Amino acid sequence: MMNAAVTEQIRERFPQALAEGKGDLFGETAGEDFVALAPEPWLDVARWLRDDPALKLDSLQCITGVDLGPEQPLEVRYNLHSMLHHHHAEIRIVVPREDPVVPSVAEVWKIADWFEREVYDLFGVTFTGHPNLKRILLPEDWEGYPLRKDYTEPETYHGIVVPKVKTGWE
Amino acid sequence: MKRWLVNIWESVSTLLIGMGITWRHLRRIRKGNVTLQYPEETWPRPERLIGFDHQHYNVIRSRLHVDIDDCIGCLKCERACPVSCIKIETVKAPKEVDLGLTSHDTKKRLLVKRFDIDMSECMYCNLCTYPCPEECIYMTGGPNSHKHPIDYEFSEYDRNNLIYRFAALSDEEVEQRLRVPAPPVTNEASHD
Amino acid sequence: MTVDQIIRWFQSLSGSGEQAWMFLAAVVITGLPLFLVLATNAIVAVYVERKVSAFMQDRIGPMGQGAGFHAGKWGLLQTVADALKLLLKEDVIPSAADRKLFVLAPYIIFLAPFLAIAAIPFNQVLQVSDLNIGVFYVLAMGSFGVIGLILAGWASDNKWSLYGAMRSAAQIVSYEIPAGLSIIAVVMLVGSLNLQQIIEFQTGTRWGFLPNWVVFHNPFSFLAFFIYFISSVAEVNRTPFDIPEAESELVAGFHTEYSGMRWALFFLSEYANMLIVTAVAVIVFLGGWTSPIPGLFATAGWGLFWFLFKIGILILVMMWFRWTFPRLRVDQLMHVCWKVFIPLAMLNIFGVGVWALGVG
Amino acid sequence: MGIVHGEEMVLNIGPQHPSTHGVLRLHVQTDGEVVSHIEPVIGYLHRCFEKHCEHLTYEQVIPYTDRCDYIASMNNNFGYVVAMEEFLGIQVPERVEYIRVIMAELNRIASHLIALGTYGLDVGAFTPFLYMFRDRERILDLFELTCGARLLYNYMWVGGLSHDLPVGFVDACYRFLDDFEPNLKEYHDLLMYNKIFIERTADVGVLPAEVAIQYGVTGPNLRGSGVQWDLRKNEPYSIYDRFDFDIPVGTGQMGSVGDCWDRYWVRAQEMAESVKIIRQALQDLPAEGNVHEALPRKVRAPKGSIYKRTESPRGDLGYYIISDGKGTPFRVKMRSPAFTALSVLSEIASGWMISDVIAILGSLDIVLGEIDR
Repeated sequence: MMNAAVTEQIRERFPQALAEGKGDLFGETAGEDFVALAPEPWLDVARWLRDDPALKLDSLQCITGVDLGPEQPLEVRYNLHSMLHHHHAEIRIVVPREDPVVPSVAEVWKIADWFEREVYDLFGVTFTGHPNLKRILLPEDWEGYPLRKDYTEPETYHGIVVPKVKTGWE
Repeated sequence: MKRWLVNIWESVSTLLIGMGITWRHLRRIRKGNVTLQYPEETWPRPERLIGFDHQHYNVIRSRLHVDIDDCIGCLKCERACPVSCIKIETVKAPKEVDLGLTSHDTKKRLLVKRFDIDMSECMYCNLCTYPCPEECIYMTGGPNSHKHPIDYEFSEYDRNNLIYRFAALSDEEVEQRLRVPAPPVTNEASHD
Repeated sequence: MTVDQIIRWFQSLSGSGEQAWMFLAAVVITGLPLFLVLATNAIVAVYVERKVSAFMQDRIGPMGQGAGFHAGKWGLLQTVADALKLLLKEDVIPSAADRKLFVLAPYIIFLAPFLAIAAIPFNQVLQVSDLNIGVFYVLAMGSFGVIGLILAGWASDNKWSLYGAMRSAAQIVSYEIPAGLSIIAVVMLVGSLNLQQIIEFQTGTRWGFLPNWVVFHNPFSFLAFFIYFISSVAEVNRTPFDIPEAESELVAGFHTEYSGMRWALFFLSEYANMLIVTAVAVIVFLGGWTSPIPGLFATAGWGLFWFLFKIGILILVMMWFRWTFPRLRVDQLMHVCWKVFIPLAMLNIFGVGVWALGVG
Repeated sequence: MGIVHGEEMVLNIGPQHPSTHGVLRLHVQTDGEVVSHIEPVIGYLHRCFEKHCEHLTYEQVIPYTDRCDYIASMNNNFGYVVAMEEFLGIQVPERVEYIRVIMAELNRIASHLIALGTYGLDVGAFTPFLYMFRDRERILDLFELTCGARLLYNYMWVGGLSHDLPVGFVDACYRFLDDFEPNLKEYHDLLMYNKIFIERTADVGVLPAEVAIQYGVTGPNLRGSGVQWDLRKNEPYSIYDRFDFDIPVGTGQMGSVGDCWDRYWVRAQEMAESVKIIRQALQDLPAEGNVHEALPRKVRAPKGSIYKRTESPRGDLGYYIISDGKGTPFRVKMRSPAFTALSVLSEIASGWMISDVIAILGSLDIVLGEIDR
């Protein structure tokens, strides 16, 4: 119910921010409760979400990257929480697979720095305005984005052949 | 100056309290000792009594063992394994061949040609033992110790030795086991 | 039984004047037992430390049981086995290290306690060299090892080693001051730097029942003992002052890159240093070889026993410290030294002087 | 402090270092002993938990959650199964709930014992570490008695438990609690109120509440900063609303609010609170009940997604599970509390000495298995 109220308020304040008909994964949104946003105004909305005295969503709990399928767009989901009012909200932003760009909210919530690096690392979503956007979990010279659904494991890594079948097993 | 003296006093007193604690432990070593001298003494195993239906469930996480004579080749354990360390190959037996019964009196219809478990990859989650309809895959020891005693110490020098081959039948053996028995000889009847 | 006496004995045997071979022979005859003392000390102390730490931590420490080649009854052979292992280990010198200094450093560190022990009186007669500036000599030689630490840290070409070396330099040099100052108080009382004379000053009884040791002499001398003992713990880099090798911060500090026999020398010298500083504490404050029950057990043999016994107790206390306390930070360490111990030690000198004049 | 600024030296603490609590690298710029900039480099323990989950059934994910935070596996199981049960709408039997709470709180004690013991190790005290491990062993014995494993349990299943409690568990648990409570005071005297320890930790690495919230820090680290936030109280899951317990909050007794000592103190007090919860749960534990009653034949989640948080010993442990209706999860994201706790390190540890960096890192109580997943 929180998300619906947030959606209404965003519709008033940021008319362009809401994404239309996006954010639902498999066509079924029953039981799911979220705010679907367009990527571009996200930074302004984020600042407002944090600072608005009625919302005060001052804690970013989690950023989840999702790959909706081999030919589908990517999605970034933000779980927000208010330490003051003890309510939470979920923001979803769908970005095209070819050019996944989302504004960084690292200046709004400091933890977004690392969460965004993780999403960049595993999904290849670029966060514009991020202070230090590089891989975090994988080596910096890794190729590809492993959590995408169409990712294939490399044959070799630094000249070492990745064994696909173990010895004595076949 | 007062703060300085209080600090010194606090340091000395709290340090002495700490030294008192270690001294007490030093004195009570005979009672408080927790060391287990491993190869000679081993950890006492938990009691075999477990509350819920312990005939069927297994609370020991040690080495996997398969009573291959009881296996009916249902592949449930292979599917349950999260790390795919179980590999089973089966051959369907012709109708005429009798492969015998398991200890649960189930008729075996598949010949298990290969049953490998790679214990170097096993994560000891125990998930393979629950679905087994014949209770033939289990961790050694615990409630199963009458079937197979506990075995923790199975380290090997070669990693390949940790692949336990519970069934490894060659093609000839398979053929031999699955040979359809000749129909009963009826020579005498024709003679008449 | 000093070196001089042996040389004189040689002279009387051969009937000639002092010659180079006599000097060398005398040094070897006295030096070998000293080396053995230090080596045995390390082996015994390591074993005791293991057992003490184990008992304090509800463990039983090294044990040998059952069939096979084990570490003997109660693990008595454990340190021997360790020494053998260290001797047989590969000697690794990092390729980036300054080879000469790297090799030299452990020997310098070991040399320091070895030189210092030459002036230590084990009992009334057993002493290699009875110097008239004994206290001064022992203190000077004891702190000479810090050069080795800095060399080891520098030559390893490792950042951790460098940190360890710089910390130990700062620490050991600083703690020399309160240690020296608290000994000066005693020297004032006795009026001599000679170790045997300091001990002889402490024979007899005090108030009829206490041994006439400096530590019981007056409240200020007790405080002096306290300051000296804590400072000496810091000088030998033991917890809570083990910041030069702080294993949770600096991996192993100045000896990070050392292995095998060279590392064993560091180990040996750590325990040798403990022996030296506790020996000084025993001589200066606890009456050296004098018996704790005045008048009884006062022969030379008992003197050796009492001396080693007191040293053993103090070393045990050091071990007790180590297995109880956390470690100080480097600036807190300096704080304790410069803002607590040095003012206290200064006050002490004054107090001892006043006491000596007033109470007598 | 007037510090002479010289040339800066880059120091790599880790990946192999005695006190990085796993395989962590701290890229540290130092000016003498003082650290001017610090950047944690993680990923050395990355085992593709989230990628694995996409190829496993919902039941098979549970042993993998064990391996994320291997010090508090029960709590990780708990978080996952609570999320899945809410997703599937499963109501589990009373007895299962109580057993889960007992196990989770026992594991919280075990985890805090490790956190406090290794913290002692970080500041140089060796003995408390072994005392605390001695008590932890007894908790692990209880776990072994229950589910056969000492570290990675796979005990809580979606809709139930893998085993019921063994005969005699309740008595053994009471015996442990009775022995454990007096020990707590001993540990505190030995380490927490030791002057050297106070000097090392009080006023060191102060984490103000606003910074902690900005960085998403949760759990004992946040409570050490004076914020009363505990999911067991604020958003009760399972049956935590039935128990009477307090949430200890850092008050800056020895220094300022949110210093290392406060974080240590909060963990120490939480152990006592957990003991309280376990006692109540043992008291009310229903005698009857089949722990396999509510197990679904096959876990198959409806289309949709869920984000559920539970209170692990390290903070808010969240699972974001997305399902496309098939037998395997479409995506499982683990929101690890240690990940956020580590990210705050560069903020609060800059300007302190190398020894303090180790102490601050230890006070955050990170587990690299959970950070790298």
